[in-house]
Amino acid sequence: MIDRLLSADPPRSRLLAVLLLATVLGLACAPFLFPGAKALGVAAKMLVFILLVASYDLLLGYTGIVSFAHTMFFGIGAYGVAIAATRLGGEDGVGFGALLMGLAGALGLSLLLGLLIGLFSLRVKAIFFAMITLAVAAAFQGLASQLSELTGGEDGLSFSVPEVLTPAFEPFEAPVLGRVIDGQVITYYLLFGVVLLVFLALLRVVNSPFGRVLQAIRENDFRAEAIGYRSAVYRTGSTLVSALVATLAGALLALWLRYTGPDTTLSFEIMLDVLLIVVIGGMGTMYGAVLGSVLFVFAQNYLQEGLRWMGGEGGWLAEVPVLGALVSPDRWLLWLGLGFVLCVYHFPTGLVGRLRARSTTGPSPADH
Amino acid sequence: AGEIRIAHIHSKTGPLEAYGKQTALGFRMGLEYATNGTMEVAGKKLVVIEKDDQGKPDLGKSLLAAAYGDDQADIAVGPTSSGVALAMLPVAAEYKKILLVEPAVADSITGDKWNKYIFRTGRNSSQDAISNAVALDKPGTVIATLAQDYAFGRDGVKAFKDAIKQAKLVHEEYLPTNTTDFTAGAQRLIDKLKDQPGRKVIFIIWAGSGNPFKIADLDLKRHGIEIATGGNILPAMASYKNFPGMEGATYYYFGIPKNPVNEALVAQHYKQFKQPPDFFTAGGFSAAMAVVTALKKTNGDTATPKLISTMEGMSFDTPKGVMTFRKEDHQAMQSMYHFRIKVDPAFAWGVPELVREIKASEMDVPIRNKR
Amino acid sequence: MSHAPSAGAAIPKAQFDTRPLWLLAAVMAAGAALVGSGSTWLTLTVAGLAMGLIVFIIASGLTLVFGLMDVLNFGHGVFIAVGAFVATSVMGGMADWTGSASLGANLVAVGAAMVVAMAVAGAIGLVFERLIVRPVYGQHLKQILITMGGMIIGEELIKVIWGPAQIPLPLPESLRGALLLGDAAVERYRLLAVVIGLGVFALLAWVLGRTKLGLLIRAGVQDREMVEALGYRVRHLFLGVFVAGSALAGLGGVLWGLYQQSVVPQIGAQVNTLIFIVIIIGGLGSTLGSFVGALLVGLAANYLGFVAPKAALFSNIALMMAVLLWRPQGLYPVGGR
Amino acid sequence: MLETRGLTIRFGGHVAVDQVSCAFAPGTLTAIVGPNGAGKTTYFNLISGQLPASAGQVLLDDMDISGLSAPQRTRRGLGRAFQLTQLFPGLSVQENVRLAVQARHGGGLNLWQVWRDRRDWLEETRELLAAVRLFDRRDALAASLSHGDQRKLEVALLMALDPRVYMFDEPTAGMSLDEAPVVLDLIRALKARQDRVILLVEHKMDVVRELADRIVVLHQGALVADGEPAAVIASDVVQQAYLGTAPTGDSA
Amino acid sequence: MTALLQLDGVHTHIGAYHILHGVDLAVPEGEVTMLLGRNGAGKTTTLRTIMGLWPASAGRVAFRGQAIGGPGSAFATPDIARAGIAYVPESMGIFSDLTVRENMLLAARAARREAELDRARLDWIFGFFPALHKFWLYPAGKLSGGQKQMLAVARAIIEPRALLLIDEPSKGLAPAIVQNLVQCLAELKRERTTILLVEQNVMMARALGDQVAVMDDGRVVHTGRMAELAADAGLQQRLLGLSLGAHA
Ligand SMILES: Nc1ncnc2c1ncn2[C@@H]1O[C@H](COP(=O)(O)OP(=O)(O)OP(=O)(O)O)[C@@H](O)[C@H]1O
Ligand SMILES: Nc1ncnc2c1ncn2[C@@H]1O[C@H](COP(=O)(O)OP(=O)(O)OP(=O)(O)O)[C@@H](O)[C@H]1O
Ligand SMILES: [Mg+2]
Ligand SMILES: [Mg+2]
Repeated sequence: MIDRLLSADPPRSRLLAVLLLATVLGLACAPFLFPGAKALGVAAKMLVFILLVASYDLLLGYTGIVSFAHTMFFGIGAYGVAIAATRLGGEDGVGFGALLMGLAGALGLSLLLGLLIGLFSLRVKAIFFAMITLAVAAAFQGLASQLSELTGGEDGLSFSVPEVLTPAFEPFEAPVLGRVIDGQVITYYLLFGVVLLVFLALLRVVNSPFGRVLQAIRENDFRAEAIGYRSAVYRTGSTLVSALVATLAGALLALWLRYTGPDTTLSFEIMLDVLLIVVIGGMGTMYGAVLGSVLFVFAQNYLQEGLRWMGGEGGWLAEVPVLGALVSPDRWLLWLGLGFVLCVYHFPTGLVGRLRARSTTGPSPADH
Repeated sequence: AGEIRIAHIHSKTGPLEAYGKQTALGFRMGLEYATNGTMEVAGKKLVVIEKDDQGKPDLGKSLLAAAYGDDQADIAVGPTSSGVALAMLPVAAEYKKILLVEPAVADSITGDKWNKYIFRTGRNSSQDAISNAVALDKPGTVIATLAQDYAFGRDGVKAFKDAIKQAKLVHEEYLPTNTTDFTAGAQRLIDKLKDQPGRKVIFIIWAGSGNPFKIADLDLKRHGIEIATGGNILPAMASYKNFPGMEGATYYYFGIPKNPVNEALVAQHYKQFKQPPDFFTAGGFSAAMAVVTALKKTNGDTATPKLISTMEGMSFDTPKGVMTFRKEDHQAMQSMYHFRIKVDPAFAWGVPELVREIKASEMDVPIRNKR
Repeated sequence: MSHAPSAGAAIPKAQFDTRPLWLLAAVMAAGAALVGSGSTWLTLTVAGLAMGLIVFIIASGLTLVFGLMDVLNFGHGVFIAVGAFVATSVMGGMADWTGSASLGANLVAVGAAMVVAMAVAGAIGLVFERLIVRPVYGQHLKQILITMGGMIIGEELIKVIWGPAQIPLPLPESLRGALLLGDAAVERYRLLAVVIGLGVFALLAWVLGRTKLGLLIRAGVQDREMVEALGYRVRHLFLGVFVAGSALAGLGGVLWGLYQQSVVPQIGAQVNTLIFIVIIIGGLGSTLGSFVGALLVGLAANYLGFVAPKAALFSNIALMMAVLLWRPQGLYPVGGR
Repeated sequence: MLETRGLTIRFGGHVAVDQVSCAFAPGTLTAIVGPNGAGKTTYFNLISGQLPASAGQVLLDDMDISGLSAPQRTRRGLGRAFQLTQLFPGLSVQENVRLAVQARHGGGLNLWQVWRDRRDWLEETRELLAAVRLFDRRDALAASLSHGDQRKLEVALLMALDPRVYMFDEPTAGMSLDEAPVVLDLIRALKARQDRVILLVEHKMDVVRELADRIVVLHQGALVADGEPAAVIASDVVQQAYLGTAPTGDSA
Repeated sequence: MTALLQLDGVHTHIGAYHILHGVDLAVPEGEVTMLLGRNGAGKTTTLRTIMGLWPASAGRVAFRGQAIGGPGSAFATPDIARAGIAYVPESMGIFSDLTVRENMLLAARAARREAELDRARLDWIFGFFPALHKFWLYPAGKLSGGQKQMLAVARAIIEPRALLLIDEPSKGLAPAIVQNLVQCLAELKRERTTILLVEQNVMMARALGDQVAVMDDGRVVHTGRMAELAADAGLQQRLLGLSLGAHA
């Protein structure tokens, strides 16, 4: 049963399985386990990133396409919902209909752009393609800030959501398990449900015959063609699936934040975060997206506090010359950067790869 | 006794780190000054919780929610960037607590995105633009504008244009924000201006990367064209040294306002850091003055409705003299300063000398919110 | 193979591809047609070419590191930033020289800034290569991440040393202002950039074209083991090239900082996309290619900025797309990447 | 069944395959020989669609397939093994072959099935691996095989496609003396089925002599001899240009 | 006769796999030593270990009496090459982005430019492999399989070296060129170049080999004179033939 759900692609490492289970349970109970607005926000961001990163893993880890335009689709989803909510909101607030229409529009646009990008990838190869997507993403970001009438420009869009999803909505009189159930919590569980389902669907896709062909194309597209797979079709297919999922992730983020802007969804920085998570988690594993996202989002949000707690601000460490300047919470990015480097050093196959290598001895060597 | 918790959310890191740092410093100095060093109002301790929005709107938003929700902040101050501020506004309304915006400048913060929990001590773009217009607006002057091609630049030019009464605005040049080579734009401006009669001025509204002042290197003088722009932080005013005599209007320069508060700020700042306070330091200081003044009036009561009614129309001292939150949109009305640049070897920057203080009453700052 | 020429016959010689140069000329002609006025065209063209040369200088280091060595160094901007910041310190300490009205004294100050910047950037490049780049040769993704990590670290360290705020970097006295050629004005500083840019180009073209260095790097990227088996120390080679690339970036940083007249820690990151575009247009690793590409970028920005300023935002990207549609591997393809 | 008409390709000024017209019938094994650079591999590339022809046609069952892409041709029954091994290096030996089996069954576009569920494909894969004596190494990555084993895997990929036209490009190059016969036996078995077109490029003349029903000689891209093995091998052009046995002044 | 190259108990691991289990081999100076064995026996791994491309985890590789491989050896691949060893890898190691000319130029360490190449030696090589002359300016990646193989060999002999390690040079070569190759190697041998040759082509082995070493499962299981092996059909059958087919 569980094997079916996981599409016959189990974690294949006991520790990994335990970690994954803990993550899923932790996220499922986050509103009750970790009180506070910040904690819930972090958990929601983890959810969105799991989806975003998993969709990118399909593209990068499984198909071997390096694209920097992935956040473009993420942004399209977010803006789709945001624009629909600002434009289509009626007298009595924004309805789910408007949001769904926004999402549908965004998915349509992503489909179109995904196709275009896919076509371009036929003309230019690997690194040139990567650079083109980099430029396209930059251009799209520029466009989003130019069309400020529609997108709110640099400032982005704040919008309202259906009443059930607002913090003001409190269906129950008394707190449940010590937590007041409000619209935020409901939104959180909406996110959780969608992310869980779509992630399992992605897992299914990569373990389908289609997904295996993607791997073949990644390994040697010339050979894949020579045994009868049209790599253009598969590449485009993979681009489209991942673009659509990224769009969905964007929509979820917007729904959660009730805001969207260029820095939140379109910036190169986010693209980089995604790339990093894929690599740290373990490329081409899907599960890497889960562990990586949780770890990274956590670090991103609590590193600064960690430094403060360690005494980087006003504490004894701050007094030490030179080191004091380095461990100041204001320099948290320094440590994140260092984390980047060390992770790439120490997890060449990512967390999942590392965990799996621990538990299996691998195929036996030459035994003629 | 009890305490009063104030969250100060600003860019401790990120692209605006330098601005955020100034604001935070100014804010702390302002609290010290306003409470005579006790950090208490009406017997209640002022606790400042600093948070870093990294210049990211989504983060700012969740930090503000956490500040009101998790940290029980009674009032919040910040943030540095307008994008972050706009994302934050609804949170204040959700938590029904005050957000005192400083120094984010976008008009829409007190304009169409405003809600009644929002106050702002910082100047808004319109105030900037209008004061510059007032400074340059003379009969016989011909003006062309050079601005970044996005909302900030376009809004600024629009406010500037609306405020021009006597001078003639002949051209608006908008260049992409990522422009590095200004030759083409300069050439277009020259073509538009060179055959005009009278005093010819290019008014520049530019923030962020790129250096539009380079157009002066194209020898604008041979066409009799001058450059004008608003004030800026001190390091940015280093390039003003190349433009002695340049006119414009600024929000703050430490040498300009003459009042006890400013004197105290400048003296204290020199004492601590051996250098004068800058643009955003004054802003942070003003915000602190506003907070303490309000709290003193309510006698330490932090109930939001009470605070709002106290602060609406409230006047308070700042390094820039007296400011007043106007009732309609909670924007602090304040003086701006018409300056002329003088080169003084003692300073690393072009020194803006006061030509004239433009009083709040002289500026017709439109009310744009939907109240 | 019976018709193969008998041993001793002349060995065939390679031919030079001139079409990209014609493209450059065509762009200038198109510019003339669009702009109309002669003196305006001259101003724009000279400024554009000079701008192109500045861009070429900041991109030249990346031509080596990314183009030839195939290291997707997203951290290249850090070396540019370091160069610029070092210049603020050096030139700040030479106030007498920069403030003097004599061109000679000014050039000494600028020259000193360049030398120190190159040395510092090169030294940092040495550390960067050993600690950050060496483990990831040949692995693009990891290069992106690890160099990006390096970039973040570098930027933060710059903030620790020089502070997060903007630092002014005024031009020395005699490099300010413009020279008038009839009705057209040319900034003096750009002329300096032209001289240096041409110098860098000539040097690179000579080293890479006349020695085996270029070949060795390309071969080392493709099959490092084989190059070592032929008896070359690829490790030293790559280290040397990386250091050279970093030093060139430092040089570029000085020029770029002087051009902007102020320096912020993000200065390197700001030009990252631009220089990547130039390298790609040029064909990844071709000095001549990135030279022509940089000039095209400079010209296109100016012509388009004059004719349709709104479109200028996308001029670089459009240019890159157009070139790649014409030649999918850039103007002067280097090998089959 | 398979025919080429005036098939030509030029690379710049260099004509690599020059007006080659030739028809191949099922049940026969045609050896294609010629000096290095004669255009044998390129001829294969033109037939299987890896390269577009400058002129001429490729016909399969009397239908012109020149306009089709390589994957399309493969799905119509043209199968190809490469001279320079082309594998999926990062996938296991078994997965390499399984992908080819899957390709033959045309299930690649299914996004929802779990691949493990296709036991039938797995069975087929294992049989093939046993046939080329790679069964023991099925879990090793293709990249970690020795050269000779990689050649066997290359052959297995072709066998998995079970095409109507088999094109072998020096299948036994680099195989040891005791392994080569395994592959040759497979080819023999194919021939015995009498319904497959088999094209074989091979430099080992003993192999050619033993297996071929017909020999086609390419020289500088052109077809210069075609016929009975014994006769062709005895011909001047083969003796001189190819085997280099006839005493000539030119060493090539 | 002294051994130019000597392997004593060399073990090699690739990742977690133990491939060579104590290889002992002596390559006498001025002779051609054939390294035979079936697929997967470890021939290529042995050559790569000598070249320093895989590190020997135990044992010692000595060249002219000096340790160039094994634990503690300070020699890296470039040093080994510079000591006078040239290598033709099994996968040919052609720089496909570079032209034939550039490939050759790189192989000639002494020449900085094309003009500095030794024309006489080049012509001598062209005599065996005329295709290289014809395609001098061609990107090497576009050569035919056999032409690439010629280039790989040509690169190793562009300058005189003390020891050649050649991994299956005849694969993909037309019979005429194989004969040229044999002749070429024979001429090198006359100049007292030592050759360690991995080869499946029996004809070549017989024509060139002085000494023979047969590998199986990561060990050298037989060493002797080529002539003995050639004469003894039973030995051939036992060492190389099908009868040894222990495969499942
Ligand atoms: N893509 C290409 N571009 C340019 N020339 C090519 C290309 N492919 C092959 N050639 C040339 O065409 C000729 C024929 O090559 P081909 O590979 O078909 O020879 P072959 O008969 O298979 O030789 P071999 O026996 O060595 O494998 C060679 O001279 C080769 O250099
Ligand atoms: N990169 C690698 N990773 C793991 N195992 C390897 C690797 N390379 C080779 N092997 C294994 O080492 C053994 C010896 O391989 P080697 O290539 O040395 O054989 P060989 O004698 O050269 O065979 P062939 O005649 O087929 O070329 C084989 O079992 C092979 O699978
Ligand atoms: Mg061939
Ligand atoms: Mg081998």
